[in-house]
Amino acid sequence: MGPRPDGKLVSLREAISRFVPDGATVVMGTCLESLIPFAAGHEIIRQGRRDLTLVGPISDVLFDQLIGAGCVARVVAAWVGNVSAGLGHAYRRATEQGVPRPVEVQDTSNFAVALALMAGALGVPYLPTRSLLGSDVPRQLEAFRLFEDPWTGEPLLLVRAIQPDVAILAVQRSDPEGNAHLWGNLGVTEEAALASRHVVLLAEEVVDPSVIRSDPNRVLLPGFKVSAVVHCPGGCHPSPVPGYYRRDHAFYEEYHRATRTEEGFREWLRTWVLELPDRQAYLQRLGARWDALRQLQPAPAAPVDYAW
Amino acid sequence: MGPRPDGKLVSLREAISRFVPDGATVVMGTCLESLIPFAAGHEIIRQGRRDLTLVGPISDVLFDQLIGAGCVARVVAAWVGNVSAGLGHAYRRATEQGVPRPVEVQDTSNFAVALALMAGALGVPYLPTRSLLGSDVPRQLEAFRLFEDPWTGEPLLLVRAIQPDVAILAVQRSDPEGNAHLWGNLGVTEEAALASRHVVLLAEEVVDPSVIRSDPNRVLLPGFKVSAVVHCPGGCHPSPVPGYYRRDHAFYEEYHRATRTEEGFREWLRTWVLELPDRQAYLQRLGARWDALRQLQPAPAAPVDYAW
Amino acid sequence: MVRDVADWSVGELMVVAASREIRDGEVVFVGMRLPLLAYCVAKRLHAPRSVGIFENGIVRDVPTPQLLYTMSDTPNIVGAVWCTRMANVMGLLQRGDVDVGFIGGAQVDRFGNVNSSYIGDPHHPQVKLPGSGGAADIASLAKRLVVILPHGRHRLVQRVDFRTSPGYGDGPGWRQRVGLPRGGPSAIITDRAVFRFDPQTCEAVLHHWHPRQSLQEVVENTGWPVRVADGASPTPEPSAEELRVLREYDPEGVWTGNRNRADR
Amino acid sequence: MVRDVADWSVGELMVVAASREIRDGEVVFVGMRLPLLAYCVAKRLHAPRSVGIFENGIVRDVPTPQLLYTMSDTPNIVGAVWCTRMANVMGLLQRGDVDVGFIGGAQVDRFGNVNSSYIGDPHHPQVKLPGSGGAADIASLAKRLVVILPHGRHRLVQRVDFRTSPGYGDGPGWRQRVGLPRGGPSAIITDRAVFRFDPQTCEAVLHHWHPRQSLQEVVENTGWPVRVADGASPTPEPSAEELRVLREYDPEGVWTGNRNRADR
Repeated sequence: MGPRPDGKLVSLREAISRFVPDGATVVMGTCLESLIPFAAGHEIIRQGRRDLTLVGPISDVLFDQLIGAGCVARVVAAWVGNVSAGLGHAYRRATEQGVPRPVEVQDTSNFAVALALMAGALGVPYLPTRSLLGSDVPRQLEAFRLFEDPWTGEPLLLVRAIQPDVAILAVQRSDPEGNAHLWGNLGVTEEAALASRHVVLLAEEVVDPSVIRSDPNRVLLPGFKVSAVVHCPGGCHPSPVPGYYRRDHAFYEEYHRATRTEEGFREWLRTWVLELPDRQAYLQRLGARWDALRQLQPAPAAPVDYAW
Repeated sequence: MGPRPDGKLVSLREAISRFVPDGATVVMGTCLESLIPFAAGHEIIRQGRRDLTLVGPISDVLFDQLIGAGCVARVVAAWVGNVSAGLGHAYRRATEQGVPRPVEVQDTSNFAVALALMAGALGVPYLPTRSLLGSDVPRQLEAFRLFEDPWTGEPLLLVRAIQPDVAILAVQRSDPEGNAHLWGNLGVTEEAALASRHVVLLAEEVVDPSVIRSDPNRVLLPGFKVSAVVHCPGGCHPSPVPGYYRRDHAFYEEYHRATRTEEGFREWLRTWVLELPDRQAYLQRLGARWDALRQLQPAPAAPVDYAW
Repeated sequence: MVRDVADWSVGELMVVAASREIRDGEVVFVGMRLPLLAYCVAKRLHAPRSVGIFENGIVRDVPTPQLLYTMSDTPNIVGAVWCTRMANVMGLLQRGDVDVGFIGGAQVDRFGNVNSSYIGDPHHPQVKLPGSGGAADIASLAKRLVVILPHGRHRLVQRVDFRTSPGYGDGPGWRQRVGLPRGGPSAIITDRAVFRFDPQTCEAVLHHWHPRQSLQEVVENTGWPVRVADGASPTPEPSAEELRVLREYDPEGVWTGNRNRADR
Repeated sequence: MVRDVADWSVGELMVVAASREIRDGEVVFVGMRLPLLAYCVAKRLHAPRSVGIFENGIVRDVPTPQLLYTMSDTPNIVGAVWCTRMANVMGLLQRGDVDVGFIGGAQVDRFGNVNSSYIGDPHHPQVKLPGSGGAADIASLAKRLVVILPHGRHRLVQRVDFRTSPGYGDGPGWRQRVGLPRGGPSAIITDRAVFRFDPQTCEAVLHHWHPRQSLQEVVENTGWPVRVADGASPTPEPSAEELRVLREYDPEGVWTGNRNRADR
């Protein structure tokens, strides 16, 4: 695998169409509550993708939406719900009543998700941990095994590697080849990026390669590992992007209230996903509220010089 | 463990005296050929420390010097020598002839050093790898074990964790509490810092905490894990520090020529270490050559804003 | 909205009780909501040198400039001393560098095991809860664990339906037997009481019951036969100073129950 | 110093031969000295979209602005696309993302096993060499391996004194048996010849001998009975273009043997 000769800078529609087939294992929401690629989730829903396996530590309401839309067969996540507003109604309907379809849940923890992806990034079949010993979480033998430290005989839990088909990751800025800068809490983003067969980046800005190369320590992963770059400003709303916009707390509350019933969920989906052709239309529907979220207090990083 | 009430900003002499006792396991040279804390190695030699175990991927000539000065009982390193000029004469004299004292060598590889320190940082007894299978390198059972992947039965090598007593690490800038910025190739620096019981930082500059906090993604590790901060400009010569000074290639060549014989090594040590009270005197001895190495071409990083 | 000191809410009392679990200089694995507020109160008052760690990869030692709704809100990054990968902060936890962690949950039993996964049979659950998040990791690896949850007979149960976050398992010696390297619960803080754990039997023992109710009410609302500690007493009320600091940070009581929120 | 095209040094020939092992678009684990020069030549001429990875944590896809003495020299960072931890680039290698890696060594045997650790008995070594560095990792994990070393009967030996970097072990099936996930040597480039490996027998087979000497001299200076490939031929000389690019980068011949250096 090397750099692709054709351009990687594509529309979100094309990126999802090419790199998220039915049945794919997709990792998203890797920074936890920030930089969640909601725009990509919505496009997956619009394209009617089915039987996905979703992987992530927590996803705030992104996984809830995909589950409610019937795109998901399986979830490997430490927590699914609505972080600031409470539980995820669609998730509960699916797991408790099989509506709109049953979803299999693989219990795990945040650290175990991180270790599984780290193992995938490192190219080893598992990583050991002392976490979750004695917990009922690691029940599934295809994902966890008990083992002894060969030097001391002490118990350890082995967490099996995950190498997702695709990681969909949001970044502040990328060049057209996928060399990208990400800042803020990183969560499991680096591990997810390196573990996955394909990486799709949603960039708030697409910048000249010289901007990225001026600060190679801030690069998420090298462009040769990236399959598609999507210029998608506002693509993470209602989650925040440091330096670009704040979290829309009320939006989560509204989603929580609106989706209590299945009809309510359907209506929400029509309004915010199905009726809208793309992210631009979504931001237009948000209107002045979107502008308000972008009124920020500056906090510039101290200068750094790679003088040589 | 929490922040220490007393000040961490101390002289190099005090830092070495307090945190590098005889017999300690010390990790240094973690960026590979850059940011090597030579000043700390020289202070260790001046204080006559004995029976150290040195850990590092490669160290350019730092480990050679410590071995030649008789400070070292054991080396856990993937490569010891003089990167641009050739082999390390003191290392060969010690390993082949026991001069000035025998040194035990634990064979390893760069990746295995990284994994051992990563295991130490993660607090697990080992990490698995597919590297070195079939190699004679992992001979020592206290550091390596062959094992099978419990899911597939495939062979794996387990690399045992290392948690050094102290990591001596150079950084571009630190605040007085040890919150520090490091940029350039990172090597195994993060893993070494997190794995070690104590961390001693050699900082080119000591800056106000606000400088470090303005860019928390560039921080090496949080200050509560740091035991001592030493303001030590030029502390890495002849190795380079991005943004501060270039590598002094000729100095390695000169060291190589000067240390062919044991007498030559003794003479070199007198001139550059034993006769000098501290790093400032060393830089004065370098003279105009030191000024020349600091004539750099600027390469500023693109601005980043953590606006919120 | 300026409120009277005597007018503290039960949520505020819980936050203050939790804050008192943090000692100066400690490294604290901070959860969201009440634990976050507890960390802010402790930091401002009796634990100025404590350090807060968030599982998304943030380490900070000054309070945030604004109330947080999630740990990844942008104000949590400003002034942080480290923004990094989750694996690094979980590594600190696993190494044993974290003194105390806070978690919530739907059920806890008398050995401090916590369930945040399933109500009923895990294979055919009556309720599917959101899951562990990082709670199981914190419960496994922190030196001390504080559990915070609403009180009730279906919450404080004889035996949890699913052991998401390990407490003392089935009693003395269990953590060592399963291989947990350290730790275990040190307190349960509810909206009725504070329990601590007997080091011999590993059982939760009632130490404080909150004002405005009786010890008897606590006992009746607990799903196991309550052992009451010698010298058990009403929970000390929040001081004016504690309430002032807490209300500076959360003036509208978003997380302390003054703002009404259903189905948590 | 402008040198004539016909005036190429053996070092230059080795660099050019090594550069031809890199195909366009490939991910290359670059060693120092000759392999670094080879990567620069390939990048400028026939492999413009190749990517270079350095074990100190640098990934770059444009040549450095200056000759490097070590991979951590400051000019290697400028223009890089990634500066990261060694574990990340070794992870790429272990995952199978690296197409070709270059290593040196003191000894190689006919199955491509390389020794850079000990000469003589490893327990009482006659010579203690610097060690693996990253060579054993690259040999274990890259899809293809190119070994570069000086030619001699004590260098190209029947059996290495110590197998630092695994080649094909004792022959067919060995890598799979010991659990190596892929790879193996594809070429040995010396200052006298180029060997490739027979996919059936895993043995090094002579494909090219360098100009200015005879096939016979190569055979006599090799420590194993040399198998010569059908159609073996003199190594193609460096082109004017190749030499121009190489000399732009290393005008003084620091790494190509024009500058005299002892005891490497």
